[in-house]
Amino acid sequence: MSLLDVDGVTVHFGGVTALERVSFTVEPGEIFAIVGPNGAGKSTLFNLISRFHEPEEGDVRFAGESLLRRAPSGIAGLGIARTFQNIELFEHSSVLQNLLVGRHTRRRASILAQILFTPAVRREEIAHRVAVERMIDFLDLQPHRDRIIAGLPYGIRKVVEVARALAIGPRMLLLDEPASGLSAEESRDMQFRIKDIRARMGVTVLMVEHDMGLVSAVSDRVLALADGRVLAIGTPSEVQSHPKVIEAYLGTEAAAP
Amino acid sequence: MRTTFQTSYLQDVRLFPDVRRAIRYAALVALAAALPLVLDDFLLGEATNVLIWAVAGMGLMVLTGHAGQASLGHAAFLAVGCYANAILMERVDLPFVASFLAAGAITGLAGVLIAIPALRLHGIYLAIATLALSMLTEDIIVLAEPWTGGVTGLVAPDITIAGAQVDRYGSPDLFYWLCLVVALIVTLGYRNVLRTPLGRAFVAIRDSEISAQAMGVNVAVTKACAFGLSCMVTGWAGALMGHFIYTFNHEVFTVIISIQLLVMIVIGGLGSIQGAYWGALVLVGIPQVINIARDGAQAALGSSIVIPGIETGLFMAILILFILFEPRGIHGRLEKWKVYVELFPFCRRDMFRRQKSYLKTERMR
Amino acid sequence: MTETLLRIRNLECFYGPVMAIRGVSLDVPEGRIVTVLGANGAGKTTLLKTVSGVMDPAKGDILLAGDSIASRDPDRIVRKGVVHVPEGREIFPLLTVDENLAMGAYTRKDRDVAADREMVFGYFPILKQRRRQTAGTLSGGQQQMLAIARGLMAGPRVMLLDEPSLGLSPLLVGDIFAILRRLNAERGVTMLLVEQNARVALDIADDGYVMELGRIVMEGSAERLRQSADIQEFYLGAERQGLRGERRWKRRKTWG
Amino acid sequence: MEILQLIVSGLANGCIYGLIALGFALIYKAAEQVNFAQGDLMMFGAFVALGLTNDSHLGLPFWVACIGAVTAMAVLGWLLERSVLRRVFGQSQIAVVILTIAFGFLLRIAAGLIWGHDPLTLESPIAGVNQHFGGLVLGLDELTVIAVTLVLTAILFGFFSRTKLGIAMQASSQNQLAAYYMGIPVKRIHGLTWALAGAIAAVAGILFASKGSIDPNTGLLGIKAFAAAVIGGFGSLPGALAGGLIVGLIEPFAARYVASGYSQIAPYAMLILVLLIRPHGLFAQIHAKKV
Repeated sequence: MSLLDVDGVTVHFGGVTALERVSFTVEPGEIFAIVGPNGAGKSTLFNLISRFHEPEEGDVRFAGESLLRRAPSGIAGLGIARTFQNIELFEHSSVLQNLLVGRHTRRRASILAQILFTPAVRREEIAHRVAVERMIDFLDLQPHRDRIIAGLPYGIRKVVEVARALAIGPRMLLLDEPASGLSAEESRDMQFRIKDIRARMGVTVLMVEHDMGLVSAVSDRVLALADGRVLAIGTPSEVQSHPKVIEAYLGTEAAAP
Repeated sequence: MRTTFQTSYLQDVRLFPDVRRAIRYAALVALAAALPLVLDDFLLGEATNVLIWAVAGMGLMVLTGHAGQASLGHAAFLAVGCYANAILMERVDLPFVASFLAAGAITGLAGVLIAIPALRLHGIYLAIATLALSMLTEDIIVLAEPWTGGVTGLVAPDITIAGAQVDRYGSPDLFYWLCLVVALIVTLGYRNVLRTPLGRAFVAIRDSEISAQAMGVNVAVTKACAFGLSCMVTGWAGALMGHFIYTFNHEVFTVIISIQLLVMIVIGGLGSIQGAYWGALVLVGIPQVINIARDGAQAALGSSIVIPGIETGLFMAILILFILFEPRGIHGRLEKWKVYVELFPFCRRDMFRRQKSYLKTERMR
Repeated sequence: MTETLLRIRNLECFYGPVMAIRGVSLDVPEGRIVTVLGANGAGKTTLLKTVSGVMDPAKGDILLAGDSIASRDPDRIVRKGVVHVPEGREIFPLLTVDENLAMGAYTRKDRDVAADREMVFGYFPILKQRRRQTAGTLSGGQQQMLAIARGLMAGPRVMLLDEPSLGLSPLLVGDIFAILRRLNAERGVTMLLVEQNARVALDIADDGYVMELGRIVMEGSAERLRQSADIQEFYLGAERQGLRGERRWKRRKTWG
Repeated sequence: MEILQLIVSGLANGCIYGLIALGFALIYKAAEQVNFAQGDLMMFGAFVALGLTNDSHLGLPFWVACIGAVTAMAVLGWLLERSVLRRVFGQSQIAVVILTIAFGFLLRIAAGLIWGHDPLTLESPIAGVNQHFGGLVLGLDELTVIAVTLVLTAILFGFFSRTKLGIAMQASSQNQLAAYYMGIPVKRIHGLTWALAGAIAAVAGILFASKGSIDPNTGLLGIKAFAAAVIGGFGSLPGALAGGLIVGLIEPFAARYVASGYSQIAPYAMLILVLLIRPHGLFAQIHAKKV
């Protein structure tokens, strides 16, 4: 069974078509990339899965269960974590605190128990720290552990956002332009990290990305969108050489080897 | 500079990060408990007043300072707590401890009920809606005369705890200790909330609702929790306040009180428990300072000067100075001094200088 | 030899306690495109913000055609002909495209504004179609074009461009850089370009600087930078798959 | 006929609220700041005019006093921005809210010290002159209020949508940084905005004092006008006027048809109701943010 099944979804924003009967599936353990020109509906697709948008038609199923019946805050609990294109971290908290929010869905104690800070809460808190510290180690964030987000450089924030998403303990990770604004060096580090996330944590990755170098280096399959419609779907090289993709997205210059 | 080495996961989870701080706070509590032995009845009354305002301040602080929901209507919840406690004691004949807890619960419930419609409001709009709520309170108290005594008001019933008569005038030290115990319990609970998922969820919805949602934080439930806890604590403060001022009517819980409460926590330092205490100290201290100054002036000039509203005026002037020169309040200023002393002599002036900052519209949501 | 239009000398700048720029000097000759490369947090954006006056330098000087413009208010600097096109699509979201463009020409008193608007529409035809639309409803790429177009409306001598390719599709990046090249060639606009995408930046630039941790570590012609082994590995790496490959360790930077 | 009479007096009152609300909306639209002292500025403006023209004070001609009050309040607004608000430039809106609340208190105390706490009446040529239309009695003061409010709203609306300066004001409220990049002198524009708000407050104050007596607590009317501005949708000038009229009309009708105690409650109940149905007011200018 597919992990994620997007089935004929259509979204309009005030007369503008954002998505028009888009269907695809993501298999467990896959790294799946979505490419396409600006305004093609890539972010809308992510927001649909996060339940920030409502589709007019179609269905989105995760492990067989329809997401449309869930509230936005119920998505993380299913095991879907995400990052944001323009980085949405909790600016005035430390890296550690940000990651701990990622453990929110794993809390068990009642409000009263939290106010009283019972021994059970204490044990749970320590378990959260252990999990979060593991994430900090995994993504090499130790030097920034106690620093406030507002003072961190852009490249580090990108990694913190990934770490926070992983702290949820997701089955699927949605990365919205993980390499945008990163230098070639940092983008290469990100490439290794994405591969590690799949290899060592067994997390399925769905990402939107413009950097074709990164896309072809890590992804198993690529979906090309334009004007809310599916242009092509296949392996990175298949999609990159697809004439419609070249015309609408890559341009002739970039397609030349 | 002192460095604390991280040696166990427990270190972050503990109530106090290190032994020094634990000792310091224990000494502070011991000092506070010993105050009735030192102070005369008048000053002890003022100390009690500080504690009551600090409890109210903590109530608003959790909502405004941590969950980021500005409220200009918390006098309404002081009123609910005050009247609920008095009515429960008088009409239902509950003992104080029961009616006190129930008053908090009722006010908390009222807060949750207010939170449900308020969920759709953000920032400035929420502040305005709560301001309207505060404006309504006075009129509602008058209209609900059968319960509230309307314009005449109510008299706070006597408190008996374990056979002892606790009275603001008859036994001021017992009443002080009662307020101290309430303040300590609230402080401890507040601190616990901050180091658990609930407190982190508050901060999360303050900083970014959208990513809080993506992390699985239910914004509606969290806001309702923040309102509920905040109002519960404020209700307790209101109940104590009722006993402190003894008689009260609709004129006690005006919109001015709401504003004063917000101003108080801003002066103290938003986003810190200590800030609530500092703010309360300033709020209660100002009239005393003015009295002393007035007595001094009278002795020097031989005639008395009376300026109506001078307390509020001075309070507001202090507020303006704080916002302009130390937006992080008294608590923030002290923290900076602490860093300065710890780093001495390596502290640069630039360290706390703010670079120019710029705002973007909040009309895009 | 062309005249140096913008001259930066020993600039130092703080973000609170953090020293973001640690003594930077660079020259932008008239009519040329100069690019500043560098990793995130190297201080490139801070550099541009300090030049355009929205941040104050702690030390150092910025000279425009010989006159100091350091620490001036941003509006005075714009009047002198320096326009900053910021990163991240900083447009006026509730104004229409037309009104946004009118704001670009805010400092101008002359009558050529209408002609310039037609010129801008010539470069960006899509904006003409959307001229009555609220800018906040444009797509990301269109907002980026609007930001550049709005900068052009000021009729600048120097344009400071901060990451014009950020978040754009490869096709659009190509389009925008082609337009920048035309602007430079046809209208002689001097440009100081900060870019993450080193390949396109070095393609259109005449000269380049590399910034690391708030310092200039390398400078030279675009051609010379392209030849450098460090640049190839750390800034062009993603474009040349073979160079680092699956190798996870990094070579030490020498900036030779 | 009685209903018609209620409507006219409600409209006139509503126009006063509308004028104060216009001040709120203006500052919000041009600086995205919220001025809680607008009501107190109005009160102070009325007192300045009164101090200039009343026989017991300076006794200047009424029109001179009007011009003087408007100028003085514009300067006061500008000074407030220049000396206080500019220091919190770029900080959160709540800082400005709290600062203006505090400033309002200080104005109230100052007015009490200068002019005392007893209600005073402005000696105005438009006060107490009645026109009869059939059975309908219209005060010249009421008619003037309505006319001035309509004209001012129209002028401001035109200013914001047509002139370069008006658009620049909007631009600087939407994105201060980008406005700076475009060479718009954001701080000077803020100063101008506050001066304008002070002038409008003075106009509202003079008109209000022509209709009845004033005392230092008159400024609390600002809170009601505030409700009006929010009902109309913050930042919308026609919305401010509409909100003012709604509040002005609802009061006499609530007093007449429900009970006199409810006329105080009605505007706030209305405000809460509107916020529940349309969280950003009737003419809101809010867009969805893209993630």
